[in-house]
Amino acid sequence: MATTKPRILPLTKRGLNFEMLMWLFTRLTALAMYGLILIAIIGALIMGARTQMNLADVLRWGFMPNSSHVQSTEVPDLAPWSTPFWKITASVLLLIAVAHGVHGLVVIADDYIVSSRGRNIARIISIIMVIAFSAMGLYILWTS
Amino acid sequence: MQVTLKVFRYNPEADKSFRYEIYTLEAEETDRILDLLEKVKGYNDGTLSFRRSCAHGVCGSDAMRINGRNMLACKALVRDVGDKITVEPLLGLKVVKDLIVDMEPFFDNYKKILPYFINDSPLPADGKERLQSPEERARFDETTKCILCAACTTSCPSFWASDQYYGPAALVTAHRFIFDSRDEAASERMHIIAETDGLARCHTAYNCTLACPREIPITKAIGELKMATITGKVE
Amino acid sequence: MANIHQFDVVVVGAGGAGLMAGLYASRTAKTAVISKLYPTRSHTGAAQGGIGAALGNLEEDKPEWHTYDTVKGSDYLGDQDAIEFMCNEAIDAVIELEHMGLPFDRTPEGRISQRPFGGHTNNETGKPVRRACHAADRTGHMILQTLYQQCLKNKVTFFDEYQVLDFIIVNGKAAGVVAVELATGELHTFHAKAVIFATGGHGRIFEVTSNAYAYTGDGAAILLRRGLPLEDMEFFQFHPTGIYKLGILITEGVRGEGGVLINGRGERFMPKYAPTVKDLASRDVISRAIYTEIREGRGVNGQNYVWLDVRPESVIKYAAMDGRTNPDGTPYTITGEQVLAKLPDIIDFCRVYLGVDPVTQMMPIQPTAHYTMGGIPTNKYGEVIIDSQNTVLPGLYAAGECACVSVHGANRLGTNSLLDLVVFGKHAGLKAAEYAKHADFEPLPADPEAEARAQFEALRNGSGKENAFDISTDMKKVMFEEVSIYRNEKGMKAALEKIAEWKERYKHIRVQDTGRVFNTELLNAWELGNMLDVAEVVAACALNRRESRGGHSREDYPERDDQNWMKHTLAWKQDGKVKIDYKPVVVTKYQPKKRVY
Amino acid sequence: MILKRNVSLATALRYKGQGPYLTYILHRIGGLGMAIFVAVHILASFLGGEIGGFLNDVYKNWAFQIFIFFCALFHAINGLRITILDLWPKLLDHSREAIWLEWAVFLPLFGIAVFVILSTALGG
Ligand SMILES: Cc1cc2nc3c(=O)[nH]c(=O)nc-3n(C[C@H](O)[C@H](O)[C@H](O)COP(=O)(O)OP(=O)(O)OC[C@H]3O[C@@H](n4cnc5c(N)ncnc54)[C@H](O)[C@@H]3O)c2cc1C
Ligand code: HEM
Ligand code: SF4
Ligand code: F3S
Ligand code: FES
Repeated sequence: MATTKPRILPLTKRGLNFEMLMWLFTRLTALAMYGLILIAIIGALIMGARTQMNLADVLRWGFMPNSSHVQSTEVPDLAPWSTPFWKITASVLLLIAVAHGVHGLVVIADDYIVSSRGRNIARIISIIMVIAFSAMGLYILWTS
Repeated sequence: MQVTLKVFRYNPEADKSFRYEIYTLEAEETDRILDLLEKVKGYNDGTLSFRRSCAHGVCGSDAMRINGRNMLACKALVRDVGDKITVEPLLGLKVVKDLIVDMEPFFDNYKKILPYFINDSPLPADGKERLQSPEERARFDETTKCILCAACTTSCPSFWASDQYYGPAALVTAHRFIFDSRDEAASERMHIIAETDGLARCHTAYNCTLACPREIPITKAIGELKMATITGKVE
Repeated sequence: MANIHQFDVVVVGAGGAGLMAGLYASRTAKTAVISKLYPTRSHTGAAQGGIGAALGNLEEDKPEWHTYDTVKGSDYLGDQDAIEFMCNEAIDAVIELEHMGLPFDRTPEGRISQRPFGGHTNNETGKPVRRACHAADRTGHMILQTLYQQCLKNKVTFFDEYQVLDFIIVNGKAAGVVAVELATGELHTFHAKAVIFATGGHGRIFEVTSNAYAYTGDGAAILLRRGLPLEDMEFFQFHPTGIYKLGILITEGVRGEGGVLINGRGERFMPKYAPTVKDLASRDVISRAIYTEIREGRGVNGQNYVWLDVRPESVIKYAAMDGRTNPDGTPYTITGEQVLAKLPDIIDFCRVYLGVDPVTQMMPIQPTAHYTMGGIPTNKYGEVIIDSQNTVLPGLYAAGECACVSVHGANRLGTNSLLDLVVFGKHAGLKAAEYAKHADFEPLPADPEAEARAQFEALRNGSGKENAFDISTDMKKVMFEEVSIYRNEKGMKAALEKIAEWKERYKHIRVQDTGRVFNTELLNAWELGNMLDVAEVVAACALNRRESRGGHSREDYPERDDQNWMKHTLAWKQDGKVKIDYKPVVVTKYQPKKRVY
Repeated sequence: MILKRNVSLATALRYKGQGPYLTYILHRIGGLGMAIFVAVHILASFLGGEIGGFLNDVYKNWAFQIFIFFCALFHAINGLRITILDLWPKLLDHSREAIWLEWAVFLPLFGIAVFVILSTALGG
């Protein structure tokens, strides 16, 4: 009988590079976003969204639990919607979404741009974008 | 029955661009599209050019787009594709003449992933074969079926975007070796396919799997490669 | 204008034989492999069942048995020294393939799995023996892929999609070949010290065939036109189980796994013709049996076909009747899943082309033109010989289906062709490289491409009143009717007359395509010329041999005649006629006996 | 001369892929759509002023709402399918069922959302 030895390659031998890490990052952030959105929606329901908001508004809040997203609904008091808890949740979601989204753009760019110069430029732009949008987003979340 | 065969035509020595030619001919339900092309070439227009050899789906010469989808002309029967048939060359490779495309970029990609068995350890002392259990052999059975017809790679939107993407066919071959318990170069190959032009360009569009005339679960093989680079498990 | 390349060794053909030759020659000599198809498209990839070697992985087996079976299979026309050489080399050859990475199926112990195949027996019991090493039912595919991959690894130089048109002889030695580059239509001269032909067979001269479109006998025809002889061309194998009308092969492996042949009345008929091994008799025997059944009105619905049945319940039933057992002695059984796992491609062919599922339905089959036993005469080192004294032509080699060593004699056993490719391909490569080391380049003639160009010009400038497709269709039909499993003088004479007529008509065809890039019409027409040349030799040799032996069955001479015909045919083309001479058969250990299975 | 390999968008979209190819296209549209929307949204909120006001009008437009909902919902549901199949490639044997399931989840949800958006837009 041939030996059926399990073959698990050590970290350095798997070809696990930045590219594949980002691939994994995309999936993991996808799952994380699901988790956070779920928290936001459940939170909204607890805070009375069932009677005060329509489905579209709940989803909008779910995608970004920022109190400005419930301003135009029949929510009587914005205070419970703008606690630090929600601000932190929203911030994490924002950071993840920006990183996920911008990397998504890089992925699309990489499909078409093949020169290493072009790819480097795309990466530099993407880093600037991540920083800029994260900063702006956080600023809005914490000052509104 | 009568069928109309609309064929992509391009003569590099006379035409500036391609055109379509329509032929009406008698055919039987069980005729292969390849038979129809042969008939057209024999009786209507000898200049029509295409590759073919085995005529039964094992050599990989005659992959082309039939009614908008990649197939082998010798494995597509009239009864399967209907009586209005459009035949066009594969996408994403340069058209050299009529249905003949330049296969070089495809084979170049294949060659990038070290498509050959590597095992530099000493051979078994008894002078016999290396041992491999039936289970280990079964692990990579599907991906040994590839006939390099390019139907998969040229159906992949990522390959259309850039022929630098190794493409599913090359990844299938990588799978065939990486998951072969006797091969010792899994790590080298995984480093190659983890490059930007490798695994990351596959977005599970699945066209490849549906185009493969050998019914290789290509997307699954690529998926296993992706997870192998992450977990290191190649068993 | 002139494209001249210089290599020590040039291999024509990139199938199993060509790749093996290229792989070995390139180790010590500057080698080029030229092929009209991409190497992986070669017909070796179509081979299904297995490669024969007496590994004895599942039950006792010996090279001597393999040798005897092959001699018997060849109806004693095979050269026994060469056969013995091949069967002894077989074991190492298969092990070497495994070491190159070929994914053979495995036994539970992890060794190469083997299955029974027609004509391969345990010499003591006479029962079928498991000798065919297999990778599912795509053994040839795996051999082709593996060898091509090893060639890439060893950086062999390829000229893909270059079709060789002519062979250059200078001072009685090989000097190179002329080829056309398909993508540009330009002619190239390959100046070489040694040339190896491995261009495969010519089954496309028949209407119903398992062979690829590329099987047009290019190599044989080129050498024939250069004044060299072809050997045993009357022997062509008809495989008993081709898909009805299409000719697509259903491997003998189906019967190896327990499938049986059933006639129109639902009876299993092989026990009548081969009481001991029944459905695993050698191919000529079974093909004749099927034909006899059909002729006597026992075809299915009075048509030209019978059934091949591999439905698990039938397999189990007949295996029990035959007393067939597993290696451990338990009765042989099989399930639908196992059929699917062992014969996936066959199942796929049936589903696609017939709409039939072999696990639940029977397959309609008819004999199909399959394998060229004859070809370019060589000795066991692959050196091409040019007369009945075994004189070699220095620098010229041949291997694979285009060659005739002869290990297959009058009838090839299944699995022996792949073996032939690997063994003789390797030796041809080694010999050629060794020869090239000591030889000098012969000077090229002033215009080496003249002949090839003239052939093309003729096709481009014909009167155009004949259609090549018509000629080719007629030829295939007549050859399949008159020069096939059963032959008689009247039919073959008629065929020869027809061939003369087609050759005349062929002079008047003209290709429409005037371009250079992938002028496939021109090349197809050129290939038709080869087929006509080869068909003529086949028919002439068949008419000449007045006996029945192996794949050659004469209705007017139904018996084997060792007194007068235990000899190889050599045929030349001289002044427009086929000239025939003979060459003795090498007999070492096994004296001819009557052949019963 | 040789024809260029360039595959135009129109040609690519005409390829007769099946369910999975469609989801790939829609996923990309969804991702791109959202990325652009989020970027513009953040920028506008950050800069405020007139642009903000103009964009607010755009957001209120029901067609735009349907579009962006489609992007978000489809991308999220399909993204979950991709994530699951990617992390457990064995499940790709059931790719066909996964696609069915995905539509079965997406269509009702999207249907309700469209209904709500339209009834608010037209009714109110
Ligand atoms: C359907 C099928 C099943 C078979 N199954 C088995 C089996 O189970 N076991 C077994 O032992 N045998 C089997 N055989 C037989 C065996 O496969 C063939 O005899 C063998 O593969 C021939 O190999 P080759 O290398 O001689 O030729 P091929 O593999 O056909 O190669 C011929 C090469 O020559 C090239 N060529 C031809 N003409 C030219 C030219 N003019 N210029 C340049 N290049 C040229 C072609 O491009 C090709 O590369 C089977 C055959 C068929 C058809
Ligand atoms: C629950 C929420 C989300 C999930 C589950 C999700 C999931 C995914 C997955 C799995 C991919 C990888 C696709 C591939 O590589 O083939 C992806 C790509 C992408 N995502 Fe998301 N995503 C989500 C939210 C977002 C958001 C909020 C944005 C925008 C800011 C976004 C923008 C993108 C982009 C642009 C891509 C690249 C598209 C492509 O490669 O075709 N995603 N997403
Ligand atoms: S994986 Fe399938 S489609 Fe792709 S090249 Fe191989 S056989 Fe063709
Ligand atoms: S079509 Fe392309 S994107 Fe992946 S699943 Fe197939 S390689
Ligand atoms: S001709 Fe060989 S695959 Fe179609």
